[in-house]
Amino acid sequence: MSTRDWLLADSPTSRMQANAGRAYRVFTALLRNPLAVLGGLIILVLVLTAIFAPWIAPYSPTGQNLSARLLPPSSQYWMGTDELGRDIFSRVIWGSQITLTIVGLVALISAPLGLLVGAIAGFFGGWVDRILMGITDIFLSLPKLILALAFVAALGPGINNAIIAIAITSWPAYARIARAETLTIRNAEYIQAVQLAGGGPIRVIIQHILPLCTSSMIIRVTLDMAGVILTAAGLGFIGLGAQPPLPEWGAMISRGRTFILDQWWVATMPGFAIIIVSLGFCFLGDSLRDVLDPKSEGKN
Amino acid sequence: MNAIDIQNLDISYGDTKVVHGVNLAIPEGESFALVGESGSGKSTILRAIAGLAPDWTGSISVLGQARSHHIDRQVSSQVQMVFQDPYGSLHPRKTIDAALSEPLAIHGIGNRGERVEAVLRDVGLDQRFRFRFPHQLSGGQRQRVAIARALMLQPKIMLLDEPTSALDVSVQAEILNLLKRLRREQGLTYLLVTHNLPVVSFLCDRLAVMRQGRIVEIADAAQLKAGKLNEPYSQELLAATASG
Amino acid sequence: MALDQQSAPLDAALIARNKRLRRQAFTVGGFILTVFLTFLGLLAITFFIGRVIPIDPVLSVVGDRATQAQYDAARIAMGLDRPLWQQFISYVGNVLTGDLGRSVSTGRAVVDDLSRFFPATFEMATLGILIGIALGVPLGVTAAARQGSWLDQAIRVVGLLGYSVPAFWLGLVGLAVFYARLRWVGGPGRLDIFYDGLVQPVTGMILIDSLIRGEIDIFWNAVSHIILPASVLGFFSLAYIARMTRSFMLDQLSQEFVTTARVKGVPERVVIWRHAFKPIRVPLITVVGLSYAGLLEGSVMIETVFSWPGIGNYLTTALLNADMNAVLGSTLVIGAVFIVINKVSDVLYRVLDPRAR
Amino acid sequence: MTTLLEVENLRVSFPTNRGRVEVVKGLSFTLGRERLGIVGESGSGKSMTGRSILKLIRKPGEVTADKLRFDGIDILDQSEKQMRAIRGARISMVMQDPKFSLNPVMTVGEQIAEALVTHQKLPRSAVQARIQEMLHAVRINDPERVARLYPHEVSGGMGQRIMIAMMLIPEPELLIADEPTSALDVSVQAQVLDIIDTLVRDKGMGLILISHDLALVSRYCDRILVMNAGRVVEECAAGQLENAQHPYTRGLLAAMPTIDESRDELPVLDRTQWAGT
Repeated sequence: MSTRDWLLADSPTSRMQANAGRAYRVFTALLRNPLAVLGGLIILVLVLTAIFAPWIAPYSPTGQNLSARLLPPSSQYWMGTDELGRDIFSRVIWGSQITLTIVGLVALISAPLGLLVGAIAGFFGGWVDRILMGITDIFLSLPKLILALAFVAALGPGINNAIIAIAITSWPAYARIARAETLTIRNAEYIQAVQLAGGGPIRVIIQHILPLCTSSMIIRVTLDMAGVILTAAGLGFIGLGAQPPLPEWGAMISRGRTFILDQWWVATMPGFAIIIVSLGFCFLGDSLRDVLDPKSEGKN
Repeated sequence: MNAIDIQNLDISYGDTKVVHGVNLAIPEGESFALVGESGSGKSTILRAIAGLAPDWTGSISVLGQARSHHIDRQVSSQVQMVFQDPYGSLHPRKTIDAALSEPLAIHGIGNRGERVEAVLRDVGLDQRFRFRFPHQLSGGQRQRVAIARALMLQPKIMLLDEPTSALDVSVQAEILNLLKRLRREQGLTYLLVTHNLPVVSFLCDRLAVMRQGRIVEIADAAQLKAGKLNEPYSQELLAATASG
Repeated sequence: MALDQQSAPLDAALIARNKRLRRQAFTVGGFILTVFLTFLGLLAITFFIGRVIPIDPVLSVVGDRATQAQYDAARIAMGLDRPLWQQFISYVGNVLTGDLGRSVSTGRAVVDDLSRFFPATFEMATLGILIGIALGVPLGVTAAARQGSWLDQAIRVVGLLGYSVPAFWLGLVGLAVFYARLRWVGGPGRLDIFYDGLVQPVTGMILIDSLIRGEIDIFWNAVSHIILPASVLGFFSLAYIARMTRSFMLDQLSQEFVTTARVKGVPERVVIWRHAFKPIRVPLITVVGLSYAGLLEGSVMIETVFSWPGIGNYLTTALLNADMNAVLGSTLVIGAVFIVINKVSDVLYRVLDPRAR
Repeated sequence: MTTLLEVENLRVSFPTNRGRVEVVKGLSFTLGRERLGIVGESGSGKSMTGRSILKLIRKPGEVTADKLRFDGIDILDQSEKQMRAIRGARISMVMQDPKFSLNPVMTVGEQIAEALVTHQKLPRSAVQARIQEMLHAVRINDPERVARLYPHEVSGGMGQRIMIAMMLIPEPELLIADEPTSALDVSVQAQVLDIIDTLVRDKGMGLILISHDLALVSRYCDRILVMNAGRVVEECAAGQLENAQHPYTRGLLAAMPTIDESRDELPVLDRTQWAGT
């Protein structure tokens, strides 16, 4: 029996085989979806680029070469050079590390926080719900970017403060989703069945509600990562994010503003990097929704 | 000792009272039906007994013990419930095995593998189904799993909330036979909620007809079979069944 | 029995109406309370950002070369010696009386600055949202009506691009192409330099003011300047509105009542616009509201790129100069507009949807 | 008796991961101005049969037939525009649940009026008069008030009567009723079916009543088709149902408990028995 047959067995013989089979089916469903493959590849390339940046980048990201200022794209400098003679391609490659760090940390901070707040508010209801959701709603009815800007202004410019500011402003959206999801699940008959068997709230939340919330959270977080990249780049563009000489993409565009009319590549190239990576997250998030949606579960 | 004893039961959902002054006594081993149209409050009574509709006044006792307003662990090994919708009553991401072992895990009962196998045999499901997910099963098979889950803690009383109304006629017959056999073999008490009088006639000893939150009439199954229900509303229901 | 069946729904309708009235009374009160709490939350956050986070707000005012006496005097003058809750109350009082402090960089009261800069932002964002609605709704409806066609795919990609392209970058590229290379539009700023200051402000919005004064030349010059930034903003709201419209429409088109309409023999155009589109007009209002509020945010980036003399530009300048009064003032104003738009679309939702009425 | 509908070798299929699957597998019948019942369990293809007669199966679903003629018109040959002249005006359909099949943001009156004016150009007052008349016909006593209500403001039984009024107002020749009462309470079911029955008889229309309920269909129809897995397994006069030949039909009949049930166990369908047919 091949591994594939084992995974796709109609009548699995253990819990492990059943779960592995389900994971395999989700994976193959993603592989059948061209946008998902494209998005996944883009993110994979981003991760590999960030890890292997020192070996991939042909030049130093910060080393200046004033004799090679503002050169257009050529076989020597693939994306041209900036006003200090730095190779833009190398800077874009190194910049992937910054982008990946921001995206990763924001997701790690805000998603679990939002998930927990939302699940607790939704499950217990009553005053717990009212207080938690009151706070969440206040955050949600305020402009995210402006709040992030104000936070960074107070905390001082820099990449760490940018991450904190973005995380502070993004968890409420996740709390809302998790709560809405919890509310629909909470009164489901399979939850009542567990309660009738004597299962307490901790068991119900952790074993039954959270696993169902996570798939919609994964989808939402993936889709939101594009927004996080744009916000981070925006902070960099205004001068409040990563500080020079760090090769942050938004800050690079900001530097290129002055030259946009004659040396278009300085501002344009990092922009393409932002768009491609953001699109990668969008594609993956969009197709994850098609594949993981519980409503379409029975079909595959 | 009665399996279920209900006195002066009023149940509310929010501001609205949906059950008014219900009295019921169901002896151990009996199969009793609550009959009525949607909104008559029949399901609500089941939910109150189970602890899922906590907003009630009056008294409910189960096997001689007064019932609290909430779900509690003692009662869960005495009373279990089977829901109407076999699609909504199983967790979509858990295998049949996980759903069936969970009550055992909650109550710290060992030997789970064997017990799961045994209960699957009891409800007439092949062992092949044990590690499947709910969406890989038909409606009738899912309802068998739901019944098996209710049996895991070996309860004395089963609350059945329209257990066959979402199923096709041919599948309904299989589930009804199963319920009848389980009751005989395990000496269970049934409290069945349904709008389907023929199902009552097949499965139950007595019935209560409900309308707008009140019990209109309590009758024997023999009366039902003979078409001799007393109240006009009961006769209306009977007529609708016969004509439909 | 037939009679009984007739009257039952009537009673039910009456009961439902009474309940609805009671619920509405409750909702109006609850609504005012949530608006109030949200504004209070906004004030608390700006207060927190302004007074709690900075390591030493006094230092940022007096500078680090001040003497201890100067420092202490400033500290007492700023009220920082009082307990935090008293400071918060006086902060709220100040805001309510329109005192947002003085801007360090312009030297004027922040309120005056904001009232000068707001119309420019409002003008651009409004034009942007109009472009977004005018194109986004029809595109979304068309995509849903022809699900799976190449047009649908194209609209889907446009929608995703709206989530992936940085606004400031698109603005820069737009300037490089349409202004520098093609000369189709005017450059940065609201007017060419030689028109500047010729129109006496009435509303503060140049398009309207120039028309009021009958200055057609200036009007067209203003159009050529505003069209590019407004289109860039419009692109983002278009992307969002089209995407949401498409998914709402797909949801409606799969409903049974749409089949009913087809069974009646109603033309497809009517099926789509009367039956499927009508129920989503209400949720679309919320989407448009969200998108409009989002444009106010987006204008921060766009105004920087286009040197547009609006609140966004004011805010970024203040950010770089660590001019906290100006930063918090702008945050408050944008936040307040944001809340108002959000809540108004909430109210419209309730008023317009027969099911929620 | 004139022939209203001729169906020969009707097939409906949908694509799945495992290739195209046929849900209707070669169905044939003819219908005059009579009442035909189509009975089957879920997945038997009975609803798809009803919808393919109106050509409502949308891509990627596919309908083929050797013959699908309504009053001599080849349905499969009709353009979408030509179909619109038939739908509503000549063939109409009542669906299962009024909660979902009525437009939630249009008043009852608007929806009924739309059905009429789509096919007939009438002055406004005449339209209103026809609506009142039609609502009366479905036994709604205060039509002016009801016409102004939104669907969520009426009960299920009244919703279904409104649906019937809407579907019959252009006076079609054939009505398809797809599980018209399965979302309703028992006591209202008979009332709704009686209204359909009276109107269909009075106007001399054809009726196709689709249901999972054998007893109901045998009471309200002249002739019955029993479907299983996309095929007709039995065709008989409604009165002759007890004498049904096919094991599936016999099995279904036996599996139903009765009000005077005395059996200790219900006979269960042995599905292997006719799997080959």
